[in-house]
Amino acid sequence: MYRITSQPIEVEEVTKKVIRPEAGAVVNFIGTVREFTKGKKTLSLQYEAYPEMAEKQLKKIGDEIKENWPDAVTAITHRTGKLAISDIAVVIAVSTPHRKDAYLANEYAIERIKQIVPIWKKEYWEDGEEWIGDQLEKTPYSNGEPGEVKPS
Amino acid sequence: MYRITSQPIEVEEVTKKVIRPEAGAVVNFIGTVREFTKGKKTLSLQYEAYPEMAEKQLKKIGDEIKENWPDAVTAITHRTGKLAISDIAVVIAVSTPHRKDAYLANEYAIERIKQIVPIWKKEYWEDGEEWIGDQLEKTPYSNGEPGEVKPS
Amino acid sequence: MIHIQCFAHLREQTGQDTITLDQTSLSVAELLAELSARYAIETESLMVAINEEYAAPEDRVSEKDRVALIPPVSGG
Amino acid sequence: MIHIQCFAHLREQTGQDTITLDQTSLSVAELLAELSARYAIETESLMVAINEEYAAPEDRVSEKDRVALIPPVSGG
Repeated sequence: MYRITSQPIEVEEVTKKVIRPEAGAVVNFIGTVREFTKGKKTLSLQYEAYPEMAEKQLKKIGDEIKENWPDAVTAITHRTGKLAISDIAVVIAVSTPHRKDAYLANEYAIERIKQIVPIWKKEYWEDGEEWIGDQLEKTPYSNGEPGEVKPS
Repeated sequence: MYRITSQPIEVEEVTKKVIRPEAGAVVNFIGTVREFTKGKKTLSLQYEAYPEMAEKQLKKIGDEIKENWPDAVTAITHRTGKLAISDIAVVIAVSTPHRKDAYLANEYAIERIKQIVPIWKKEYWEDGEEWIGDQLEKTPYSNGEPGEVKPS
Repeated sequence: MIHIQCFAHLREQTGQDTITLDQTSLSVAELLAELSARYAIETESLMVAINEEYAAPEDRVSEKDRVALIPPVSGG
Repeated sequence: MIHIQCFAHLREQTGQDTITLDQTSLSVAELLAELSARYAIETESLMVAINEEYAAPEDRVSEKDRVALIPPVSGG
Protein backbone atom coordinates (compact mmCIF):
# COMPACT_ATOMS: atom_id res chain seq x y z
CA MET A 1 0.00 0.00 0.00
CA TYR A 2 3.00 2.32 0.54
CA ARG A 3 5.51 2.43 -2.22
CA ILE A 4 8.50 4.37 -3.52
CA THR A 5 9.10 3.72 -7.19
CA SER A 6 11.27 5.01 -10.01
CA GLN A 7 8.60 4.06 -12.56
CA PRO A 8 5.70 6.22 -13.78
CA ILE A 9 2.75 5.99 -11.39
CA GLU A 10 -0.60 4.78 -12.63
CA VAL A 11 -3.50 6.47 -10.88
CA GLU A 12 -5.76 3.51 -11.58
CA GLU A 13 -3.41 1.08 -9.89
CA VAL A 14 -3.16 3.08 -6.65
CA THR A 15 -6.92 3.68 -6.68
CA LYS A 16 -7.72 -0.01 -7.04
CA LYS A 17 -5.81 -0.79 -3.86
CA VAL A 18 -8.39 1.07 -1.76
CA ILE A 19 -11.67 0.31 -3.57
CA ARG A 20 -13.74 -2.15 -1.52
CA PRO A 21 -17.40 -3.02 -0.84
CA GLU A 22 -17.54 -1.00 2.41
CA ALA A 23 -16.34 2.18 0.69
CA GLY A 24 -18.54 4.52 -1.31
CA ALA A 25 -15.93 7.19 -1.90
CA VAL A 26 -12.32 7.39 -2.97
CA VAL A 27 -10.44 10.68 -2.98
CA ASN A 28 -7.15 10.85 -4.85
CA PHE A 29 -4.48 13.47 -4.58
CA ILE A 30 -2.19 13.54 -7.58
CA GLY A 31 0.85 15.77 -7.35
CA THR A 32 2.22 16.79 -10.74
CA VAL A 33 5.27 18.80 -11.75
CA ARG A 34 4.18 22.42 -12.22
CA GLU A 35 5.98 24.55 -14.77
CA PHE A 36 5.95 27.88 -12.95
CA THR A 37 6.44 28.52 -9.25
CA LYS A 38 6.35 32.16 -8.19
CA GLY A 39 7.11 33.21 -11.75
CA LYS A 40 10.16 30.97 -12.07
CA LYS A 41 10.15 28.38 -14.85
CA THR A 42 10.95 24.82 -13.88
CA LEU A 43 12.50 22.66 -16.60
CA SER A 44 12.43 19.39 -14.69
CA LEU A 45 12.60 17.93 -11.22
CA GLN A 46 14.55 15.19 -9.59
CA TYR A 47 13.25 13.33 -6.56
CA GLU A 48 15.54 11.34 -4.32
CA ALA A 49 14.33 9.17 -1.46
CA TYR A 50 15.67 7.16 1.41
CA PRO A 51 13.36 4.39 0.23
CA GLU A 52 13.26 2.04 3.23
CA MET A 53 12.56 4.87 5.62
CA ALA A 54 10.21 6.66 3.23
CA GLU A 55 7.99 3.58 2.93
CA LYS A 56 7.99 3.21 6.72
CA GLN A 57 6.96 6.84 7.10
CA LEU A 58 4.23 6.50 4.48
CA LYS A 59 2.88 3.54 6.42
CA LYS A 60 3.05 5.65 9.56
CA ILE A 61 0.86 8.26 7.86
CA GLY A 62 -1.60 5.51 6.95
CA ASP A 63 -1.62 4.42 10.61
CA GLU A 64 -2.25 7.98 11.77
CA ILE A 65 -5.16 8.21 9.34
CA LYS A 66 -6.54 4.94 10.74
CA GLU A 67 -6.44 6.46 14.21
CA ASN A 68 -8.31 9.59 13.18
CA TRP A 69 -10.63 8.02 10.58
CA PRO A 70 -10.99 4.33 11.54
CA ASP A 71 -12.99 3.50 8.40
CA ALA A 72 -10.38 4.90 6.01
CA VAL A 73 -8.03 2.82 3.86
CA THR A 74 -4.99 4.59 2.42
CA ALA A 75 -2.52 3.82 -0.38
CA ILE A 76 0.36 6.07 -1.34
CA THR A 77 2.92 5.80 -4.13
CA HIS A 78 5.72 8.35 -4.56
CA ARG A 79 8.01 8.46 -7.55
CA THR A 80 11.74 9.13 -7.58
CA GLY A 81 14.19 10.09 -10.31
CA LYS A 82 13.95 12.71 -13.03
CA LEU A 83 10.47 14.04 -13.79
CA ALA A 84 9.29 16.29 -16.61
CA ILE A 85 6.60 18.97 -16.45
CA SER A 86 3.16 17.39 -15.79
CA ASP A 87 4.64 14.06 -14.69
CA ILE A 88 3.02 12.55 -11.63
CA ALA A 89 5.21 12.68 -8.51
CA VAL A 90 2.80 11.26 -5.97
CA VAL A 91 -0.61 9.60 -5.79
CA ILE A 92 -2.53 9.34 -2.53
CA ALA A 93 -5.76 7.32 -2.55
CA VAL A 94 -8.08 7.21 0.46
CA SER A 95 -11.35 5.30 0.54
CA THR A 96 -14.07 5.71 3.14
CA PRO A 97 -17.74 4.79 3.49
CA HIS A 98 -18.70 8.50 3.31
CA ARG A 99 -16.97 11.10 1.23
CA LYS A 100 -16.29 13.88 3.73
CA ASP A 101 -13.78 11.72 5.59
CA ALA A 102 -11.99 10.79 2.37
CA TYR A 103 -11.30 14.45 1.56
CA LEU A 104 -10.09 15.22 5.08
CA ALA A 105 -7.92 12.14 5.44
CA ASN A 106 -6.42 12.65 2.01
CA GLU A 107 -5.48 16.25 2.75
CA TYR A 108 -3.97 15.12 6.03
CA ALA A 109 -1.82 12.62 4.14
CA ILE A 110 -0.28 15.16 1.76
CA GLU A 111 0.45 17.57 4.61
CA ARG A 112 2.21 14.82 6.52
CA ILE A 113 4.19 13.67 3.48
CA LYS A 114 5.63 17.15 3.26
CA GLN A 115 6.63 16.96 6.93
CA ILE A 116 8.01 13.53 7.70
CA VAL A 117 8.76 11.46 4.58
CA PRO A 118 12.45 11.44 3.62
CA ILE A 119 12.12 12.46 -0.02
CA TRP A 120 13.94 15.41 -1.52
CA LYS A 121 13.25 17.44 -4.60
CA LYS A 122 15.84 19.11 -6.80
CA GLU A 123 14.55 21.81 -9.11
CA TYR A 124 16.19 22.47 -12.47
CA TRP A 125 15.62 25.96 -13.83
CA GLU A 126 17.01 27.68 -16.91
CA ASP A 127 19.60 29.41 -14.76
CA GLY A 128 20.50 26.75 -12.26
CA GLU A 129 19.42 23.98 -9.95
CA GLU A 130 18.76 23.60 -6.25
CA TRP A 131 17.72 21.05 -3.67
CA ILE A 132 14.51 22.28 -2.10
CA GLY A 133 13.88 21.94 1.59
CA ASP A 134 12.81 23.50 4.80
CA GLN A 135 9.71 24.99 3.19
CA LEU A 136 7.90 24.47 6.44
CA GLU A 137 10.71 26.11 8.38
CA LYS A 138 10.96 23.23 10.77
CA THR A 139 13.50 23.47 13.56
CA PRO A 140 14.01 19.76 13.97
CA TYR A 141 15.44 19.37 17.43
CA SER A 142 13.63 22.19 19.13
CA ASN A 143 10.10 20.86 18.58
CA GLY A 144 10.84 17.18 18.96
CA GLU A 145 10.60 14.86 16.01
CA PRO A 146 8.61 16.05 13.02
CA GLY A 147 6.14 13.29 13.78
CA GLU A 148 4.82 15.52 16.53
CA VAL A 149 4.28 18.52 14.31
CA LYS A 150 0.57 18.80 13.54
CA PRO A 151 -0.51 19.75 10.03
CA SER A 152 -1.76 23.28 9.66
CA MET B 1 -14.84 17.35 -20.26
CA TYR B 2 -18.38 16.49 -19.11
CA ARG B 3 -19.66 13.13 -20.07
CA ILE B 4 -22.44 10.62 -19.39
CA THR B 5 -21.48 7.11 -20.42
CA SER B 6 -22.79 3.58 -20.14
CA GLN B 7 -19.24 2.22 -20.24
CA PRO B 8 -16.92 1.59 -17.26
CA ILE B 9 -15.08 4.79 -16.30
CA GLU B 10 -11.30 4.90 -16.33
CA VAL B 11 -9.91 7.12 -13.60
CA GLU B 12 -6.75 7.69 -15.61
CA GLU B 13 -8.66 8.97 -18.61
CA VAL B 14 -10.64 11.56 -16.64
CA THR B 15 -7.51 12.60 -14.74
CA LYS B 16 -5.51 13.17 -17.94
CA LYS B 17 -8.07 15.69 -19.16
CA VAL B 18 -7.13 18.12 -16.40
CA ILE B 19 -3.38 17.59 -16.06
CA ARG B 20 -1.51 20.59 -17.49
CA PRO B 21 1.75 22.51 -16.96
CA GLU B 22 0.10 25.25 -14.84
CA ALA B 23 -1.35 22.71 -12.41
CA GLY B 24 0.57 21.11 -9.56
CA ALA B 25 -2.35 19.27 -8.02
CA VAL B 26 -5.21 17.11 -9.18
CA VAL B 27 -7.88 15.95 -6.77
CA ASN B 28 -10.19 13.14 -7.89
CA PHE B 29 -13.45 12.11 -6.37
CA ILE B 30 -14.44 8.56 -7.28
CA GLY B 31 -17.88 7.42 -6.26
CA THR B 32 -18.21 3.65 -6.01
CA VAL B 33 -21.17 1.40 -5.25
CA ARG B 34 -21.18 0.68 -1.53
CA GLU B 35 -22.52 -2.65 -0.31
CA PHE B 36 -24.19 -1.52 2.91
CA THR B 37 -26.13 1.68 3.54
CA LYS B 38 -27.57 2.05 7.02
CA GLY B 39 -27.33 -1.68 7.56
CA LYS B 40 -29.19 -2.56 4.37
CA LYS B 41 -27.39 -4.69 1.80
CA THR B 42 -27.32 -3.39 -1.77
CA LEU B 43 -27.04 -6.05 -4.49
CA SER B 44 -26.64 -3.69 -7.41
CA LEU B 45 -27.57 -0.23 -8.62
CA GLN B 46 -29.00 1.15 -11.78
CA TYR B 47 -28.36 4.72 -12.90
CA GLU B 48 -30.55 6.45 -15.42
CA ALA B 49 -29.81 9.89 -16.84
CA TYR B 50 -31.37 12.51 -19.02
CA PRO B 51 -28.06 12.60 -20.88
CA GLU B 52 -28.31 15.86 -22.87
CA MET B 53 -29.40 17.81 -19.83
CA ALA B 54 -27.04 16.00 -17.48
CA GLU B 55 -24.03 16.95 -19.58
CA LYS B 56 -25.26 20.55 -19.71
CA GLN B 57 -25.62 20.59 -15.93
CA LEU B 58 -22.17 19.06 -15.43
CA LYS B 59 -20.75 21.82 -17.61
CA LYS B 60 -22.66 24.33 -15.51
CA ILE B 61 -20.95 22.97 -12.41
CA GLY B 62 -17.60 23.36 -14.15
CA ASP B 63 -18.53 26.97 -14.95
CA GLU B 64 -19.50 27.64 -11.35
CA ILE B 65 -16.15 26.24 -10.25
CA LYS B 66 -14.39 28.54 -12.73
CA GLU B 67 -16.18 31.50 -11.15
CA ASN B 68 -15.16 30.56 -7.63
CA TRP B 69 -11.71 29.13 -8.42
CA PRO B 70 -10.58 30.78 -11.68
CA ASP B 71 -7.44 28.63 -11.92
CA ALA B 72 -9.31 25.32 -11.67
CA VAL B 73 -9.99 22.96 -14.57
CA THR B 74 -12.71 20.35 -14.08
CA ALA B 75 -13.67 17.10 -15.83
CA ILE B 76 -16.57 14.90 -14.80
CA THR B 77 -17.75 11.54 -16.12
CA HIS B 78 -20.86 9.82 -14.75
CA ARG B 79 -21.86 6.31 -15.65
CA THR B 80 -25.36 4.98 -16.33
CA GLY B 81 -26.85 1.49 -16.46
CA LYS B 82 -26.48 -1.43 -14.10
CA LEU B 83 -23.55 -1.29 -11.67
CA ALA B 84 -22.22 -3.94 -9.30
CA ILE B 85 -20.75 -3.41 -5.83
CA SER B 86 -17.47 -1.45 -6.05
CA ASP B 87 -18.11 -0.31 -9.62
CA ILE B 88 -17.31 3.32 -10.29
CA ALA B 89 -20.38 5.52 -10.76
CA VAL B 90 -18.69 8.91 -11.09
CA VAL B 91 -15.23 10.43 -11.42
CA ILE B 92 -14.61 14.12 -10.80
CA ALA B 93 -11.14 15.48 -11.54
CA VAL B 94 -10.11 19.03 -10.65
CA SER B 95 -6.66 20.45 -11.27
CA THR B 96 -5.31 23.67 -9.78
CA PRO B 97 -1.92 25.30 -9.33
CA HIS B 98 -2.17 24.77 -5.55
CA ARG B 99 -3.77 21.83 -3.83
CA LYS B 100 -6.12 23.48 -1.35
CA ASP B 101 -8.32 24.80 -4.14
CA ALA B 102 -8.46 21.40 -5.82
CA TYR B 103 -9.93 19.79 -2.70
CA LEU B 104 -12.49 22.57 -2.21
CA ALA B 105 -13.57 22.77 -5.83
CA ASN B 106 -13.83 19.00 -6.07
CA GLU B 107 -16.04 18.76 -3.01
CA TYR B 108 -18.19 21.57 -4.41
CA ALA B 109 -18.63 19.55 -7.62
CA ILE B 110 -19.95 16.41 -5.93
CA GLU B 111 -22.34 18.42 -3.76
CA ARG B 112 -23.72 20.14 -6.84
CA ILE B 113 -24.03 16.89 -8.80
CA LYS B 114 -26.30 15.62 -6.07
CA GLN B 115 -28.41 18.77 -6.39
CA ILE B 116 -28.82 19.65 -10.04
CA VAL B 117 -27.75 16.88 -12.41
CA PRO B 118 -30.66 14.80 -13.78
CA ILE B 119 -29.39 11.35 -12.91
CA TRP B 120 -31.39 8.84 -10.90
CA LYS B 121 -30.32 5.83 -8.93
CA LYS B 122 -32.35 2.68 -8.41
CA GLU B 123 -31.24 0.45 -5.58
CA TYR B 124 -31.70 -3.31 -5.73
CA TRP B 125 -31.82 -5.02 -2.35
CA GLU B 126 -32.47 -8.63 -1.42
CA ASP B 127 -36.07 -7.74 -0.57
CA GLY B 128 -36.92 -5.21 -3.22
CA GLU B 129 -35.92 -2.24 -5.31
CA GLU B 130 -36.51 1.49 -5.22
CA TRP B 131 -35.71 4.68 -7.09
CA ILE B 132 -33.82 6.92 -4.72
CA GLY B 133 -34.47 10.63 -4.60
CA ASP B 134 -35.11 13.68 -2.55
CA GLN B 135 -32.27 12.89 -0.17
CA LEU B 136 -31.67 16.58 0.16
CA GLU B 137 -35.36 17.21 0.81
CA LYS B 138 -35.55 19.88 -1.82
CA THR B 139 -38.85 21.64 -2.31
CA PRO B 140 -38.26 22.50 -5.93
CA TYR B 141 -40.64 25.36 -6.61
CA SER B 142 -40.50 27.04 -3.24
CA ASN B 143 -36.79 27.88 -3.29
CA GLY B 144 -36.46 28.61 -6.97
CA GLU B 145 -34.45 26.33 -9.21
CA PRO B 146 -32.00 23.98 -7.55
CA GLY B 147 -29.24 25.99 -9.24
CA GLU B 148 -29.73 28.58 -6.53
CA VAL B 149 -29.38 26.16 -3.65
CA LYS B 150 -25.93 26.55 -2.14
CA PRO B 151 -24.01 23.44 -1.10
CA SER B 152 -23.91 22.88 2.64
CA MET C 1 -48.92 18.75 -29.16
CA ILE C 2 -46.36 18.84 -26.41
CA HIS C 3 -44.13 15.86 -25.75
CA ILE C 4 -42.84 15.39 -22.21
CA GLN C 5 -39.99 13.02 -21.42
CA CYS C 6 -40.24 10.87 -18.28
CA PHE C 7 -37.41 9.27 -16.35
CA ALA C 8 -36.82 6.90 -13.47
CA HIS C 9 -39.87 6.08 -11.36
CA LEU C 10 -42.07 8.37 -13.47
CA ARG C 11 -41.24 6.37 -16.57
CA GLU C 12 -42.12 3.16 -14.73
CA GLN C 13 -45.23 4.64 -13.11
CA THR C 14 -46.71 6.09 -16.30
CA GLY C 15 -45.47 3.16 -18.35
CA GLN C 16 -44.13 5.50 -21.01
CA ASP C 17 -40.93 7.34 -21.94
CA THR C 18 -42.91 10.25 -23.30
CA ILE C 19 -46.28 11.72 -22.35
CA THR C 20 -48.06 13.68 -25.05
CA LEU C 21 -50.46 16.53 -24.28
CA ASP C 22 -52.84 18.03 -26.86
CA GLN C 23 -52.19 21.65 -25.92
CA THR C 24 -49.90 23.86 -27.98
CA SER C 25 -48.83 26.21 -25.20
CA LEU C 26 -49.17 26.27 -21.44
CA SER C 27 -47.26 27.33 -18.37
CA VAL C 28 -45.14 24.95 -16.31
CA ALA C 29 -47.65 25.24 -13.46
CA GLU C 30 -50.51 24.41 -15.82
CA LEU C 31 -48.58 21.51 -17.27
CA LEU C 32 -48.00 20.04 -13.83
CA ALA C 33 -51.67 20.49 -12.90
CA GLU C 34 -52.68 18.75 -16.13
CA LEU C 35 -50.38 15.80 -15.44
CA SER C 36 -51.54 15.59 -11.85
CA ALA C 37 -55.15 15.38 -13.07
CA ARG C 38 -54.50 12.81 -15.79
CA TYR C 39 -51.98 10.54 -14.08
CA ALA C 40 -51.51 9.51 -10.49
CA ILE C 41 -48.33 11.58 -10.44
CA GLU C 42 -47.13 13.28 -7.30
CA THR C 43 -46.06 16.63 -8.76
CA GLU C 44 -45.03 18.26 -5.46
CA SER C 45 -41.40 17.30 -5.82
CA LEU C 46 -41.20 17.46 -9.62
CA MET C 47 -39.20 19.96 -11.60
CA VAL C 48 -39.80 20.66 -15.27
CA ALA C 49 -36.96 21.14 -17.72
CA ILE C 50 -37.47 23.15 -20.90
CA ASN C 51 -34.76 22.68 -23.51
CA GLU C 52 -32.52 21.04 -20.88
CA GLU C 53 -32.77 23.90 -18.40
CA TYR C 54 -34.76 23.99 -15.16
CA ALA C 55 -37.90 26.05 -15.66
CA ALA C 56 -39.89 28.23 -13.26
CA PRO C 57 -43.65 27.68 -12.69
CA GLU C 58 -44.52 30.75 -14.77
CA ASP C 59 -42.31 29.78 -17.73
CA ARG C 60 -44.25 28.80 -20.84
CA VAL C 61 -43.94 25.56 -22.78
CA SER C 62 -44.69 25.42 -26.49
CA GLU C 63 -44.70 22.69 -29.10
CA LYS C 64 -41.16 23.37 -30.29
CA ASP C 65 -39.68 22.90 -26.81
CA ARG C 66 -37.97 19.83 -25.48
CA VAL C 67 -39.80 19.21 -22.22
CA ALA C 68 -38.95 16.76 -19.44
CA LEU C 69 -40.12 15.94 -15.94
CA ILE C 70 -37.29 15.87 -13.44
CA PRO C 71 -37.95 13.99 -10.21
CA PRO C 72 -35.54 14.61 -7.31
CA VAL C 73 -32.11 13.59 -8.58
CA SER C 74 -29.91 10.96 -6.96
CA GLY C 75 -26.73 10.77 -9.01
CA GLY C 76 -23.18 10.97 -7.71
CA MET D 1 32.72 1.95 12.85
CA ILE D 2 29.48 3.76 12.19
CA HIS D 3 28.23 4.22 8.64
CA ILE D 4 26.01 7.22 7.97
CA GLN D 5 23.95 7.50 4.80
CA CYS D 6 23.74 10.88 3.07
CA PHE D 7 21.04 12.10 0.69
CA ALA D 8 20.25 15.03 -1.58
CA HIS D 9 22.47 18.09 -1.12
CA LEU D 10 24.43 16.39 1.66
CA ARG D 11 25.40 13.60 -0.69
CA GLU D 12 26.53 16.15 -3.26
CA GLN D 13 28.24 18.37 -0.69
CA THR D 14 30.21 15.58 0.99
CA GLY D 15 30.76 13.79 -2.30
CA GLN D 16 29.77 10.49 -0.73
CA ASP D 17 26.72 8.31 -0.20
CA THR D 18 28.05 7.13 3.14
CA ILE D 19 30.23 8.79 5.75
CA THR D 20 32.13 6.46 8.07
CA LEU D 21 33.10 7.40 11.62
CA ASP D 22 35.63 5.45 13.71
CA GLN D 23 33.59 5.49 16.88
CA THR D 24 31.57 2.46 18.02
CA SER D 25 28.93 4.33 19.97
CA LEU D 26 27.89 7.94 20.41
CA SER D 27 24.81 10.06 20.90
CA VAL D 28 22.97 11.74 18.05
CA ALA D 29 24.09 15.11 19.39
CA GLU D 30 27.71 13.95 19.47
CA LEU D 31 27.43 12.50 15.99
CA LEU D 32 26.16 15.81 14.62
CA ALA D 33 28.90 17.72 16.42
CA GLU D 34 31.50 15.34 14.96
CA LEU D 35 30.15 15.79 11.42
CA SER D 36 29.96 19.53 11.85
CA ALA D 37 33.64 19.55 12.85
CA ARG D 38 34.83 17.26 10.06
CA TYR D 39 32.71 18.49 7.14
CA ALA D 40 31.37 21.89 6.25
CA ILE D 41 27.89 20.60 7.05
CA GLU D 42 25.19 22.85 8.39
CA THR D 43 23.73 20.56 11.08
CA GLU D 44 21.15 23.03 12.40
CA SER D 45 18.36 21.74 10.21
CA LEU D 46 19.47 18.11 10.08
CA MET D 47 17.62 15.20 11.57
CA VAL D 48 19.22 11.83 12.22
CA ALA D 49 17.43 8.58 11.52
CA ILE D 50 18.37 5.41 13.39
CA ASN D 51 17.02 2.22 11.82
CA GLU D 52 14.66 4.28 9.68
CA GLU D 53 13.11 6.17 12.56
CA TYR D 54 13.70 9.80 13.54
CA ALA D 55 16.00 9.92 16.55
CA ALA D 56 16.22 12.38 19.44
CA PRO D 57 19.50 14.19 20.30
CA GLU D 58 20.06 11.97 23.34
CA ASP D 59 19.46 8.68 21.48
CA ARG D 60 22.56 6.55 21.05
CA VAL D 61 23.98 5.22 17.81
CA SER D 62 25.98 2.00 17.73
CA GLU D 63 27.77 0.03 15.03
CA LYS D 64 24.84 -2.27 14.33
CA ASP D 65 22.48 0.61 13.59
CA ARG D 66 21.46 1.88 10.18
CA VAL D 67 22.12 5.60 10.45
CA ALA D 68 21.16 8.36 8.05
CA LEU D 69 21.22 12.13 7.90
CA ILE D 70 17.85 13.61 6.98
CA PRO D 71 17.88 17.16 5.64
CA PRO D 72 14.54 19.01 5.54
CA VAL D 73 12.29 16.95 3.30
CA SER D 74 10.59 18.23 0.16
CA GLY D 75 8.56 15.39 -1.28
CA GLY D 76 4.93 15.45 -2.28
